[in-house]
Amino acid sequence: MNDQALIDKINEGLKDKVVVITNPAPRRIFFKVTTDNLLAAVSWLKHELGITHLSTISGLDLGQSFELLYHFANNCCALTLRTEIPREQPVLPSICEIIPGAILYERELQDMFGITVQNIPDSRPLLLPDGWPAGNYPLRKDWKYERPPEVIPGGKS
Amino acid sequence: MATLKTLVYLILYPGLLFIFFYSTFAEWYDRKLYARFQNRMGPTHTGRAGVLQPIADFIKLMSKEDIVPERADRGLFRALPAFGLAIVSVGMLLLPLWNYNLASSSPISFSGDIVVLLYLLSLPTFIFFLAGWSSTNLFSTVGATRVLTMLFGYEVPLFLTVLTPAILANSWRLAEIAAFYRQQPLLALLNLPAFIIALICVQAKLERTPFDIPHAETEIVGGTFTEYSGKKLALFRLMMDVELVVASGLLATVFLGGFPGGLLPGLINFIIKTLLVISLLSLLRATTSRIRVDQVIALSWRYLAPLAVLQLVVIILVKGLI
Amino acid sequence: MNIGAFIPELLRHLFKTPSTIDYPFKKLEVPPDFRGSPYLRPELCIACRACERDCPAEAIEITLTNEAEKKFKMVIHNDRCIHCAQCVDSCPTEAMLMDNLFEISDYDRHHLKKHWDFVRAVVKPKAEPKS
Amino acid sequence: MSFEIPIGPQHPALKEPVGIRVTVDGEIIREADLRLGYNHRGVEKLAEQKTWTQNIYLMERICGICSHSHATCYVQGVEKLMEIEPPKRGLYIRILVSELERVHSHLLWLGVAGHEAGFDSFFMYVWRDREIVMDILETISGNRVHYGINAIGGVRRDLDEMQIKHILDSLEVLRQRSAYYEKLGTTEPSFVARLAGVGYLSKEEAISLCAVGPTLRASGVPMDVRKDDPYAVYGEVPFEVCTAETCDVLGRTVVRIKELMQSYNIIEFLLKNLPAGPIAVRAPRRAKPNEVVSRYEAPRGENIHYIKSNGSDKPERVKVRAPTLANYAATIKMLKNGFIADVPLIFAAIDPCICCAERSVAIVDARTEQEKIVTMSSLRELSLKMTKHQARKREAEWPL
Amino acid sequence: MLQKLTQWSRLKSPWILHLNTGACNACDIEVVAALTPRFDVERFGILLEGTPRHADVIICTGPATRQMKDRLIRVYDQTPDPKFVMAVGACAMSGCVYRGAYNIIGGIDQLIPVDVYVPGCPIRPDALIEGVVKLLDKIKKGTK
Ligand code: SF4
Ligand code: SF4
Ligand code: SF4
Ligand code: SF4
Ligand code: SF4
Ligand code: SF4
Ligand code: SF4
Ligand code: SF4
Repeated sequence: MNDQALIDKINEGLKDKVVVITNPAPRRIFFKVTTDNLLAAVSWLKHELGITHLSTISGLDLGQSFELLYHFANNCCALTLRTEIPREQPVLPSICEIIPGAILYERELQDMFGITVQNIPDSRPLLLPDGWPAGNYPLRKDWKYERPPEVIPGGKS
Repeated sequence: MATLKTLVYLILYPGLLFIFFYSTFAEWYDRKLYARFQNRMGPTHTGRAGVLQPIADFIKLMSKEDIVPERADRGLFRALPAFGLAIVSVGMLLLPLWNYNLASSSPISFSGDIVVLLYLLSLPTFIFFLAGWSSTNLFSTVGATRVLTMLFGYEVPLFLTVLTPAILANSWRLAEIAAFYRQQPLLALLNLPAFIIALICVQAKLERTPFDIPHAETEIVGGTFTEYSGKKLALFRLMMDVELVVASGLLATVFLGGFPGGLLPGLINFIIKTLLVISLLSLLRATTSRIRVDQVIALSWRYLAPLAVLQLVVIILVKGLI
Repeated sequence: MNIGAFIPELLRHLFKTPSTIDYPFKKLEVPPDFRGSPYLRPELCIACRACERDCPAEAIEITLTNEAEKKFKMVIHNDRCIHCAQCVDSCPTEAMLMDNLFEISDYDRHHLKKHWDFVRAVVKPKAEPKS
Repeated sequence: MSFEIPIGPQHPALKEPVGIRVTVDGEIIREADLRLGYNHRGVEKLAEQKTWTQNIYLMERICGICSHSHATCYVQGVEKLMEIEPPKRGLYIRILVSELERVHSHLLWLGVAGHEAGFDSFFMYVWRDREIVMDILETISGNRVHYGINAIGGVRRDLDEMQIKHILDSLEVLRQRSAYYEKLGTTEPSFVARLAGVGYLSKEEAISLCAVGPTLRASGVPMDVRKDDPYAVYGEVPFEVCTAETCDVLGRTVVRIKELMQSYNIIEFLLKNLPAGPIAVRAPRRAKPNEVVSRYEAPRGENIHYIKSNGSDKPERVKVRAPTLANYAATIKMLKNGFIADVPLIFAAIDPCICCAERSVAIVDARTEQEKIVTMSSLRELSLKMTKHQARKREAEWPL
Repeated sequence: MLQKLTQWSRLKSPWILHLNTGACNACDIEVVAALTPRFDVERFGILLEGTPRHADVIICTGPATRQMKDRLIRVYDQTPDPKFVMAVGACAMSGCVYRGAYNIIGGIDQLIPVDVYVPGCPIRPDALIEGVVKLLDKIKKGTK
């Protein structure tokens, strides 16, 4: 299956659910769906195209919104499904029902971006060291870390 | 004269001093050989070729801070190492080192001493169990249960195989068994299977690879000894070394014909024969990987115990023939 | 199944010299372009700060100590350096080079910081090619 | 009798801190729960504050075993972003180092597996021979582990004839030794008894839990990024994807040893066909706004970086997903119903390197539930729901 | 006399505990490599121990992540006196390339006293041995 065939299939199968679809490099396909259509798209990918391997989920802070990229892969192509959620209301449906292996990546999103993943099977706050202050999401662009001064034993350097 | 002799026996040879130095030497030998099997050098820079390494370890541990964990059973926790060391050292005294001459019997040599020695060698297992249990550390507890589980595996074949020579020699006294085989060396060959089984069982008793399950480093950290430090650990390590010497001495007595020839030749015999046994144990340690506790049980009940029984039957038949 | 498959190999090695190199009594040879620690040849440095900018571990610090005489001070923090040699690659004048020492442990972190005071080389001298 | 054993964070079986909490019934594991977070350093955030060049070294230090895999994955992505094409010779050397790294990593794993099983002699011998690869890597790159051979646009050091000859000679020794270890590791009874039947992971489970690398291939799924998505010069190098059907730790061992042999062939091919020419091209300091997904087959499986640039000299976002992380869900599955003694082996069988997996993830918070018995983690409950529970094929028996 | 003896034994039998406080793995692998035939630290009576109770020297690798902070201090407390700490690798000395990351403390000397610093990224196994030799020198001179 080459890239163009895959793109045609996606266009055909998901029809108007696809917002944009690009093919910037060989074996790389990016396409975007709205959040409402996310579950439908993922389950279509799994059941109709047989793409079961989710490599990871990347989160991106775009300022006004968060973008989520679901990186799928099969034996010919790396397929990236993206969706966007508003920053004021960062809520996302969980795809664990369809792809169980996604749980770690979804929990990572919760911690690093403060995104609420609905219906996640294990929603324990899971990240970062014990006693990490609530409401701090390190990968948000507006979160900055002030490092404490380094004290070298034996005086000033 | 008799008291002097007894004193020498208790303190010098094969008493405490000899036990201490020889067992540390045995540990060094074992470590060095093990390292050489692995194409390494092993301890090298402590004394000549590293012979003093175990002594250095011992002294260092003695001088270290001694921590008793808060939740541990203090009395038991403290008493066990010394108790264990005492038990195995008594075992050492039972070996027929001086009674090369059956007529002038050594201070301690009596009919049935082989059973007492076996019994004394079983006790350390319980000491380990108690040590693990009284630490109340999870790793120690798992180690302790493993100690007991393994005990049920190897103890029976060990007893059976060590007793076969006794049956053949028709004596329950170590010195007599050794003397019997010296007179009829060919009969010792008959016991070769028993010797091999006993080697494996001793390896298990000493908790060395492939039977180092109770203190498997990669599974349960230090196992039974996880919480022990300083002096107590030093005593435990010494106890393991003494146990190694006593067990190999026992095998050398019953299977290899004891240590004849008077004080000095007896000593030389003792050293050569125990080192031979220790070398075999080392080789076994280097060739195998640790097996699982259930595999130990399977191994000993499916193979070792039946073989030991078979050996016993053969010996009884042979005995009928002689 | 092959019981005791390992024994011949073990016994063979018993009579071989160990493959151990008896460091520190015998030294292990270090390849010629081993990446040790960076050092500065102050007469070549034009204080362009390319090394400071590219160092991934904040290990180089250049400060202007005397504006009039164009005097600079460079500190190489060997306690932070990751021995990546990026500074050597970045330097336009080959003022930065790597030695091949690795036995530089110390009791005090301050001793691991190396200082150079130098005057900025105005004309870019042609560095002799690396041998 | 059922109690809970914490393994880690400081534990001799783990060179890196991770907490495994297993609830056992006698010697049998009933529940398992993993927790990470001890090694989390926050590399992804830090990467946004460093320049493209500095990030090569940061990425390299995500992990010290497949350091080259992260650096290469990143550098490949950045080259796409900057729209530069490294010269052939540079790519050959880059892939040569990756394959050498695979050799070093698989040998390391083989030794560690021996050590975990208490087979110390095996460990010592394998690691002794691993030093040969370390020496090769050191002569090529100047450092034993963090090679720092990658630059954006190529590689930093060239190979000369002497080195090529040296590598080819050493390769012969390694081939022989590996063949010997294959024979030994798969026939020595006490060792095989520890490996066979342990850590069973069926093909369906492996796929649905998104396992990668040798863990997946040992379950009979021939997935390898080098074949599926040939990057750099893998398109022109002949090699095979190795799989095994036994789905257990023994299978993972076999896959790794087969891959070793493949790697030797690849290295030989690369050295014999090394093209002449420059090794690197100049790279700009900035990259136009764009995004790229870069994949790489690390020794432990698929490594994937997502990189986004914003026109400056620093990345907008670097997302790293290391192979070990993808295998954790599968590990929890494998641990269940095993013996305590098997924990280190099963865990080691995915060849875990916690550090890269943890640049941003922690699984469970340990503190609050320190004392009570952890119920089956929902993670595993879920995986059970999704996949039919399959009885273990066979109990390992001694001797087989 | 007795003091000399204990001093000697201490020099001849430094048992180490290896603690990864968030390192990248490379230093850890090199520490293990120091046990293997090429370097074989057992020559000096060095044994790698699994529990802090048995150890004399704590070898720390890694930039002390926040999560490891308490554990590091606990392990240090559990080790019986006299104990020594070696900071191995650029991470343990100063935080290395991770300097400025939000989840690390920096060098381990920010948390516990360190006796010897061994630079390298990663350290070569022989550099580690050299570090141990320096540490022994320090013990011999009685600075500790
Ligand atoms: S020498 Fe190069 S890096 Fe330095 S200031 Fe000049 S142009 Fe910039
Ligand atoms: S070698 Fe690397 S870390 Fe060290 S000073 Fe140079 S650029 Fe910085
Ligand atoms: S050492 Fe080189 S790169 Fe660094 S400031 Fe001097 S000239 Fe510039
Ligand atoms: S063998 Fe390796 S993994 Fe196992 S405890 Fe030793 S160093 Fe750690
Ligand atoms: S996968 Fe493991 S070996 Fe590879 S870089 Fe990550 S931690 Fe290191
Ligand atoms: S397991 Fe993964 S994350 Fe960890 S070091 Fe290996 S490649 Fe990196
Ligand atoms: S000093 Fe270098 S090698 Fe060490 S942790 Fe920091 S970046 Fe990694
Ligand atoms: S000093 Fe370097 S090699 Fe060592 S742990 Fe740190 S980053 Fe890794």
